[in-house]
Amino acid sequence: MSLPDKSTSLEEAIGRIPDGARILIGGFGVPGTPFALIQELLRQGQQSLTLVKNDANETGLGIDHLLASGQVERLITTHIGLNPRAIELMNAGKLQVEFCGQGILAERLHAGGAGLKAFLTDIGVGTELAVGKPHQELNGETLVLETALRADFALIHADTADRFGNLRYAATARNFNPMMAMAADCALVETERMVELGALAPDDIHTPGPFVDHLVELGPLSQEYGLVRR
Amino acid sequence: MSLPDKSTSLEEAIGRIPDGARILIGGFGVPGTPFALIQELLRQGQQSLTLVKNDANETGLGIDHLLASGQVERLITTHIGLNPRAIELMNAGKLQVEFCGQGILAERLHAGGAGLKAFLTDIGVGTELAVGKPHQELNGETLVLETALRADFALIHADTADRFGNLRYAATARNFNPMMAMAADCALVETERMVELGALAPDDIHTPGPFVDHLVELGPLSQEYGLVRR
Amino acid sequence: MSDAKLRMVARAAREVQPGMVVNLGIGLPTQIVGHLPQGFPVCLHSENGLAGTGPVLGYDEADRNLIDAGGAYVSTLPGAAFFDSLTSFALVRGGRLDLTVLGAFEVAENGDLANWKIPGRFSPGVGGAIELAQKAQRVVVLSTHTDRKGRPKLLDRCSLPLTAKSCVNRIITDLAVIDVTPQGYALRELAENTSLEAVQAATGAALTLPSDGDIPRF
Amino acid sequence: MSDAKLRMVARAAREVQPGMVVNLGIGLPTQIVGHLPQGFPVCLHSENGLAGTGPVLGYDEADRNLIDAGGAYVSTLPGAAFFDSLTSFALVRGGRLDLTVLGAFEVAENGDLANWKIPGRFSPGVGGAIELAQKAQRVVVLSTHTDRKGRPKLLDRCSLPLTAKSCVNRIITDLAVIDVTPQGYALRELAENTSLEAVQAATGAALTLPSDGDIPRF
Repeated sequence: MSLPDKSTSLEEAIGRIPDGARILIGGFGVPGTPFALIQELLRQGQQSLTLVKNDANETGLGIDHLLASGQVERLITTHIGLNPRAIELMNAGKLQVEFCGQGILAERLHAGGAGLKAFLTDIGVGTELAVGKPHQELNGETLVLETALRADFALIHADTADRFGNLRYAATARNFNPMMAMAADCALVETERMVELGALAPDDIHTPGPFVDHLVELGPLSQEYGLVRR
Repeated sequence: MSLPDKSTSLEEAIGRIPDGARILIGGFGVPGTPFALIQELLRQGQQSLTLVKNDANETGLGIDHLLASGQVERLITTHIGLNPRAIELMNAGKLQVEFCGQGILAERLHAGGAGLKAFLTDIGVGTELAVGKPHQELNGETLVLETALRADFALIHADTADRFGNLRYAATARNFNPMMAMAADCALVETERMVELGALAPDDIHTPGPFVDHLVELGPLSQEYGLVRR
Repeated sequence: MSDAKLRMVARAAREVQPGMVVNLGIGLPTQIVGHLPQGFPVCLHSENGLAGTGPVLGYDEADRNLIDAGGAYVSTLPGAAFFDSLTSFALVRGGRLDLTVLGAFEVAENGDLANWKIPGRFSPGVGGAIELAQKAQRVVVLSTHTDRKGRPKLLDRCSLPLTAKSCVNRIITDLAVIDVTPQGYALRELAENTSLEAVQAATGAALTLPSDGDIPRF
Repeated sequence: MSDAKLRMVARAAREVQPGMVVNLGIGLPTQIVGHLPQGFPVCLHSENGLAGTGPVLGYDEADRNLIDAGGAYVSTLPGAAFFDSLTSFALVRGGRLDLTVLGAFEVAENGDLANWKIPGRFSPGVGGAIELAQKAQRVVVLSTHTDRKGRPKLLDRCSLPLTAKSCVNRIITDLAVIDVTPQGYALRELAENTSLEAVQAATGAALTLPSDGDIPRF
């Protein structure tokens, strides 16, 4: 027995995505955002996309390119305060935005990845954030029903990977990437480093290979991956 | 700033547990079972305990001692097929046993640890395993409501830990330990090795320190931790 | 292992396609590993928290922390990963398990499976079987055609408590390969040393035969 | 930073008890770090996936992959851990966060907090604030007593959309330290350079005074 090789090219990986796809995108701010996969999605130009991402990046970075190009119809997110374009498009009715609490987004993705259907939580009860969501009682407590979130694709940024798709993330670049890799029918990964099978200790893997479908090794990193000077 | 020291003695750690406590115990078979913490619980003799553990170990090992001593009133578990005593006590009505699917137990503990209240799943629908559990419809599908599981204490076995309680597990000794550490009001950990703060790389930690309350470094391991000859 | 069991296991090994993630149940299914070609690209999953399970190890080579879900000491392939039980069953329920091969007490012609409990005699708990059976993309039962008393295991309905409903895709026995279809059991292959009549007699429900009448042997 | 702000932050730093796990909101709360004694035993949590956050780093020392939830480049203490967003909020909702210090637009005398949205003007999304406010064991608001137009932020009821209901335990402002109690706002301390009358005038609800009439200064 041996573990299968899932490495491919950037073009081929993103080429799997059709118009209208629902796509999870890792990252919290710059760390963990798969800028190269996003740039290829911009280049290929798939339309009418629904994106799920913690934030909308900042102007000129990451998914802001896809907002500017008009490829995004809908965004499920927790906070877009650092992207004035996203707020403007939302206010102009050109971008549908669904806000979700940050940890609730993480749990909705976990539920999706774990094949559960929904969960009950007291988070948001009695606030505008729970309006329109189903409520139900459990042991005398009023709870909100939050539904599982899955998608067709996930775009994931890893620090190191082997060819089977075992992944490691660096520092706070981990954030939403593990849950998103698990919650997609097809998980597409870019990695800064590709190592041989067996080079990652089995105890040190953040996302196990079975959750990954296709894997691209990055060349030299673009400026988008760098430090942001404020 | 510095991270607090949580190291203590075996006696002091287990001494926190009162009669009637509800206790999560890590392990799947031998790997990951906190045999030393269990032995100390046997020695101190707390009564009327509810235990949550994947399995009932084998005769003469781990929680079997607590079953034999009559300290256990109730066991929530997934499979007790390797412990004839557990089956006998159950059939004789001397031990209440609640069976749970293995992955459902993992998710119930996750929900407990994550402060959620319940989740909806299609697992078990239409079988005896769902009998007596609340059912509800979601998007036309009949689902079972599974409630979150928390406990007063967790007994956790780690391979390596630092004094703040950052933990690493070895190989398949990880199993239920991470979710259980998170789902207890008070997580008590035994570790084979205690290392200095900073000796564990922040990217390589399986259970972060904030989930751990008290930490005991083991001396030479007892025979229970060894290979089982079949 | 008897010739009949060897034949069953060898036939079951052909269910494993390149690139699959596969969970093999305790007992006969575990033996499939020995029948895969050298270097065959497959990822074995052990639900206690391991992907990339390698062959079983003897006592002298064993790692006390490294077992499969059946408690056997195992090795790992290069590229294996360890994870917790939460991740392990997320893999199963989330649709990442391509195939599971399981034993059975009873199968029904609608694909119902009973393999965890015999009321009053055997009720050790369901373990991970329910999720494997209900959520693997493909469920193959590997079992003797009849029980120790010669009674059919393939029935029109199960009499024992179910593990999961309508989950079985294929049954491989010492006598035959049979698929569960919307029309019930469909005979696909016959073992070398048996007859159609013997299989029909040992099966507790009707069997659909191939329309061209040609039944391959295995 | 003005003297008033320095005083607020220094006072807020005294809310941090040894051994706590603490999340500090963006803005003034972040400044608390500079007011903790050398080697003080505390674990700072950043909800983007870090426990053991250390002081902020300059551009030249920064790691591009290591930010806090406000986007600042930070260091880590020995014993820090990185984790995913699922684990990070499990920590918050599961009760492991002992204290959060947050800013506010409005607080109500029952402890309601509004700090994420001003309809028509500011609605960037709630981020992690809702879970921090609702689930931290203790919630301290650190905020100016009035808004830029001099209007009270401490009200009988919030007019803005809530972040969480009945969550605030204490409010530390440039003028006072006020607790939320079952009887409403209770004045605990007065800033050095203010008067009881000035605080009452700047507060949009009734203040209970200490029964012994003695109000400490900070």
